[in-house]
Amino acid sequence: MQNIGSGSLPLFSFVLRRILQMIPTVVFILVVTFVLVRLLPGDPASAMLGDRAIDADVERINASLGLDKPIPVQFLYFVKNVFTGDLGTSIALKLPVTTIIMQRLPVTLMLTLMAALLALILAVPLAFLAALKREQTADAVIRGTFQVGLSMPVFYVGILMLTVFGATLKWFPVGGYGDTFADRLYHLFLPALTLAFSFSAVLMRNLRSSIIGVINAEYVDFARAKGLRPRIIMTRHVLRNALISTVTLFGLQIGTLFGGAVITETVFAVPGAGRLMIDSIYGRDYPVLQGLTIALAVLVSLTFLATDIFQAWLDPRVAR
Amino acid sequence: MKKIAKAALAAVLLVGTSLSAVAVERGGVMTYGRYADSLFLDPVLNDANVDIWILSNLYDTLLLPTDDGKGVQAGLATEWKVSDDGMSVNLTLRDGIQFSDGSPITPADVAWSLKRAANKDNGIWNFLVSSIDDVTTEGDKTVVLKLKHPDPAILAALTVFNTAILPQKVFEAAAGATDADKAKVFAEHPVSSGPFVLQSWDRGSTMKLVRNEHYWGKGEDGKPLPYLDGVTFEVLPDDATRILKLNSGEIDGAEFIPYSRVEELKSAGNLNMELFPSTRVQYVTMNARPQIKGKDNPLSNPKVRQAMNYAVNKDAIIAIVTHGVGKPLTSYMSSATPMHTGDKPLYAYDIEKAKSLMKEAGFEKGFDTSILVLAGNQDEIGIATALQQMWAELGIKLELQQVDNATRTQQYRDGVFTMREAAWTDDIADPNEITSYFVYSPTIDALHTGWKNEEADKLFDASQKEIDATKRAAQYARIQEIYNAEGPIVPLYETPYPVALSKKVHGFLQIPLGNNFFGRAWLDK
Amino acid sequence: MSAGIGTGLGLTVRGLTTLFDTPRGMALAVADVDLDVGPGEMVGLVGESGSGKSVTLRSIMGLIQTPGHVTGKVEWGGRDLVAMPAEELRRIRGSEIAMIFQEPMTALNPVLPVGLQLEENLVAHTRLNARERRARALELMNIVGIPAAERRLNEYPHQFSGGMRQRAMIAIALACSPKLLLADEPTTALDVTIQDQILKLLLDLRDRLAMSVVLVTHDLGVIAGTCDRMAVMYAGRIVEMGTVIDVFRQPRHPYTRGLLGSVPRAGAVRTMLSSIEGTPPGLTDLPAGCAFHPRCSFATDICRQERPPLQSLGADRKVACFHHDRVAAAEAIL
Amino acid sequence: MSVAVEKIGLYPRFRRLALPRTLISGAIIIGVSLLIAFFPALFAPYDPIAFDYKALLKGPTLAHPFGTDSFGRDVLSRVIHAYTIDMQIAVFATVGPFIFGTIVGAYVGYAGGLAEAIFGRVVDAVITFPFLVLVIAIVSVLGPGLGNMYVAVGIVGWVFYARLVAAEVKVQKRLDYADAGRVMGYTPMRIVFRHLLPNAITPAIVYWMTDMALAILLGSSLGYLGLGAQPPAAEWGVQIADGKNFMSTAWWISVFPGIAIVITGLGFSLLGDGLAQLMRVRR
Repeated sequence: MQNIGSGSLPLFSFVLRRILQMIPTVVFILVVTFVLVRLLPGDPASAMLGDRAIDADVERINASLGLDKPIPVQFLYFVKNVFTGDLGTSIALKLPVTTIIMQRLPVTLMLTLMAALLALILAVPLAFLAALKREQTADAVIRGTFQVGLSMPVFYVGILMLTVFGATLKWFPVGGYGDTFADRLYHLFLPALTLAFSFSAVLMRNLRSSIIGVINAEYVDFARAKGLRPRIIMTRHVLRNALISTVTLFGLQIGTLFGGAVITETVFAVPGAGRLMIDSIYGRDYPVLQGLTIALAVLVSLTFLATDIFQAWLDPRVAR
Repeated sequence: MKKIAKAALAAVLLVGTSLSAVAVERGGVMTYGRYADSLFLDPVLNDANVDIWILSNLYDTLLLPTDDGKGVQAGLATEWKVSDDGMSVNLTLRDGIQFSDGSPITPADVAWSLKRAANKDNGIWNFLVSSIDDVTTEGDKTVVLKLKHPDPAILAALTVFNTAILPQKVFEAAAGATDADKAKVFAEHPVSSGPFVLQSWDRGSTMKLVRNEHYWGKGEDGKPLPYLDGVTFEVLPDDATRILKLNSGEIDGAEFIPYSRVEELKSAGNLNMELFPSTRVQYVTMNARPQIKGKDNPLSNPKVRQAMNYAVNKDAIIAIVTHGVGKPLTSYMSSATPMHTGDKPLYAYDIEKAKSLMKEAGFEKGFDTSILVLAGNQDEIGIATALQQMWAELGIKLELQQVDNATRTQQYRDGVFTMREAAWTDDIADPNEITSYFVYSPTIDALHTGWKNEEADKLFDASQKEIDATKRAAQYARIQEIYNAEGPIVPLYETPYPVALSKKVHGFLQIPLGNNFFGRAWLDK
Repeated sequence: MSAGIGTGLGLTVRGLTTLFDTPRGMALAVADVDLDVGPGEMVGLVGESGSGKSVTLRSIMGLIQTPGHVTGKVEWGGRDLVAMPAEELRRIRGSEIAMIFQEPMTALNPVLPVGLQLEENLVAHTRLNARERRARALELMNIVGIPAAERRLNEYPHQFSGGMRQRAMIAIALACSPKLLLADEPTTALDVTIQDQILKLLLDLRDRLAMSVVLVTHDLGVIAGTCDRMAVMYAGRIVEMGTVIDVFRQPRHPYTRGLLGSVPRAGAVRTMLSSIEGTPPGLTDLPAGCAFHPRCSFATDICRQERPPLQSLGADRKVACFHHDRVAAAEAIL
Repeated sequence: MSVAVEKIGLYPRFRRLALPRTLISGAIIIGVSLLIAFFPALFAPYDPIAFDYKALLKGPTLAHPFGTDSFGRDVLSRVIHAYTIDMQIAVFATVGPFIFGTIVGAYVGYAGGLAEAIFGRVVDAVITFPFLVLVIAIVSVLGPGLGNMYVAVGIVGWVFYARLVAAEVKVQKRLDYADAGRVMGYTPMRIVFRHLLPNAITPAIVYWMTDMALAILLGSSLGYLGLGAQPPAAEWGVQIADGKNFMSTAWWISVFPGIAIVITGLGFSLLGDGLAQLMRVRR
């Protein structure tokens, strides 16, 4: 596999190969989730009916959902449906799983994307500043504030943001999602910022450490000896090399962003897939869990693919 | 005489008022912050409070609960009479009542709706109307219920959400083979008989209801109810966020205010901190079986249970967990439940008596035990932490096990739990529901604890058929006497529904059963 | 050859001093260096590692950053580079003065194609459009002798061999036909055959572009084969200067003499290669007097107390040693 | 230090003495934290569990410098006793993944080929698996408590280290000193672990320090969901979660544990930076 940086044809086959590789991963995850969730104590009917459930009702409802059959049979039944595009109906919400996911997943996607973007906007310039002004006050101040960002739990930062910027200053609405795209950007800004806090702290630390490593490299001296503009030296030579290890970290951390999204969506009342996930777990809503897991597995794999392509573009030495 | 005086007083008020709230203002949309979204708005097939508590705004029942939640008043039916032998009920429908699509509400709709509610295969609420044998119609205004046996709670049952009246023709026309499938299709564009009708519903975020132009109810100004143009529910799961949104004026009301914030909001200038009386009781359930999973269970000894009850300082827990909003329980059922008896708190705190009881039971040095707590629930954690401290004085080492709801329900239904925290709200203005779950062993072995009392079981059977109110009251008094003395629970406290409303909101009501009524609510401009 | 001095055509360095503020106190990396390079002249700067020769180049080029600090005067084209504002200095670097480094592996940006690293130099200093830049790049590749230029321009440094990488670096440095090239040990990392080709290339370019070159190396053989004049540095100072012929024939500083003694001579009678004991001093704890005296066989008391000034011995010939005539008189190495 | 200083050969002489300032300050903070973690009783004025329902939500006073929480317990004593659990979380939730991840990463980075492909799939699976389902599943099946939390965190945590080390080893193995090792007939194991790893481990160490701070943060998020440390044990994350509802009326319940997290997190990151600086200079 010669390096994909230059040619376009290899890029296409590389992407195709990675997508084919995704299939076993998604299937593996689906099987594990399918079984794991059914091993969880409690079943959908008792989770829904709660303490009032009478055994007769529980048996009747579980039977109507086909849950009385052995797990392998249920799985075959499920696979048969998946091929016909039917992911089943949500036990609690009584809506087709595809409709719910179509409603809720884009919300979380938008939230995590905004958070990732904000994290980059926060982390890159400040990492640069901290690296250039190493061991001086600016460096200490930047690292100190990010250290606070790294230690504040998401729900606390969220409530603080809402109290200050929402209720008191009224710059932003207090939670909610909004209808038009612009309205949603406006509503999702605070939750995205909250989510971006600890994410940007991790990025900044890593980027600062690699910039310091790169800034003393001889090719940077050579670039300066060539009389290039400082801005070009910093971006094309320093940043591009420093980003290599940070991109790996970025790809890995995206997965954890979703974990943070669950709590952020609860605090900011955002109707996202994070909350749907936790409600489905507590409600033992198997069909929704299965559908959501597939969707998430595909999405996170795609983000991995994107970060890998970006990394290969960034660093041609590491031929794939 | 009393009536005339009241009229005079009203007149004076009217004349003398400048800003008083008597003059009702119409129009506007009220936004209400809820802690969770509804799941399935079908009266018969729903299964959670998040649905039950707003269904009354969409669907009307033949009879309506009185504001104090104990009695009944006219709804879609204007007259109702239970036959002397108690075997049948005659109801006369109100004139000119229509569904939200303008079609008339006919006796056929009522009969079909009630039979659907009583059908054993539909949902989990049919036990409330299990006494109904058949429903027939006479003429264009009368409906007759034939009962299998006299049912003292039948009138109360006719106010419960599951007996709400649906349009038979529209429902039957919905696509789908089974009743459940038709219900799903119907629920997407429901035709309602209540003050509002569903306009739009974004799951997990916003639900919009609008006025039902054809609603029969009349307001104080003689014009049709509801006063509001519509009600918008916003789902705000986090308590702090819900209150913040209320404070910033983005919503007009918020439910389930945490007890810790009640005091603070009482003093807030722009809000009314309402504490609506409720049938909600908080208690701990103890497994009374001699052995659990093969190990001996000290809790099976009534003396141990009584000792643990005496060792619990209810006032301390009320102060810590409810910040003084709660009241100690005087019986296993809430004081707002009809036929509640008992005036002094159960098991007043007496640590010495507790220790002597433990010695008598042979557990002087105490024992290790555990309690199931709902993961992340602040109130339950608070209670368990307090119990841990209090029972430590009896040498009992209590381990907290935070698990999610489904896990706890599983162990609970299998009867393999040791102890668990729980709360209960009535669904019917009658003590039979709570008693069948708490006391009557055939239903669920008395809260799955394996506790049984012959006399209590017999009394309950009799009460289910006893038409004479005073005799029935006496039966319940005895049942409460038995259960409160040796029942397998640690009664803790009962609390009202803490709802914070903006000063602009008037006429909103949450009855003790939990149902939220927006029909008579209105907003200052 | 030194006609260009003072006429504003070549490079004139006066009193160049570079200090480093380290946790262990002030380190004097370069002390009071004077150097003149006429147009088209190639001057060698030789010394052991740590003698400050590389810092001298970087100081001339203005590459020293905190905690380093440069003083003195570097005259080029009638202007003093040390006092010049950064933006103005930036415009001179790469266009009028170029620099190449020792380690080609690290001197080229590993993630950018070589062509881009070349053309960005042209972008910074010329108004050539893309097509013209490409043509210039191909021309440069041919000049420095890199075959299949069209393909190689799109390739990355790790796809080049050591020698080819060095040629690429030279092509990049000379993109804008600079008048002065500062070469910091350009051949040290290469094997001898490639080394010879690169030196011939430098000489050829020096003639074709009438370019002055300052060649920094620790290899006297390289100096002998290429330079017109040379200077020897020790512990941050110039201790001897002169034409290559004069210095090789008659080294007048014990250190230079020692250096020449440690170079094998083809054809001469087989003699023991002498080496200089000890190691160069740390720059924060320099010995008193002449810095070389601990390792000097000619050292006397005066050497231990006083530092010998760099005195002129006639046209283009200087030395910083109290006993330079005794050193000159010692039996010639040749 | 700029390249010029290294060039002039000054540097080797002084490296042994001048440990980076960040390393020293980081080590001090973590050292003190460990001391408190092992002997909390020495520092805590009150019993962290005993509550007094007459002194609920009292502000900071001389008797209770950090005030009392919603159970009337002394916040200062709880913050001090929380050191024991939170340092445990920081170390145990990360040391396993760090070691296992580094070993796997080093092997995969060096071996490449099939090992790398399989590893790639495993990483994808572990990362894309909804972490919450995993945690709740483990906690529901094995029961709540810190031990099971480490298991859940460990199952996912090692992947970060493995990928970082693998990427770095892949770069290192191309350098000449790796060939030198092969030329001298060293076994691959020796090359990887004696030579490549010391250079490849820097990003992993820097991340490990951050990971420790993140572990405490994760402990608090799981505490918020009731899946972390169980009452009545004191843990900063759970304390902050408890204080969430009293943010306006009793700010001290959440603020002081928050400060403790910040300081401990700072200690870890300073330690990480110092180590990275030390490693980088020696390379």
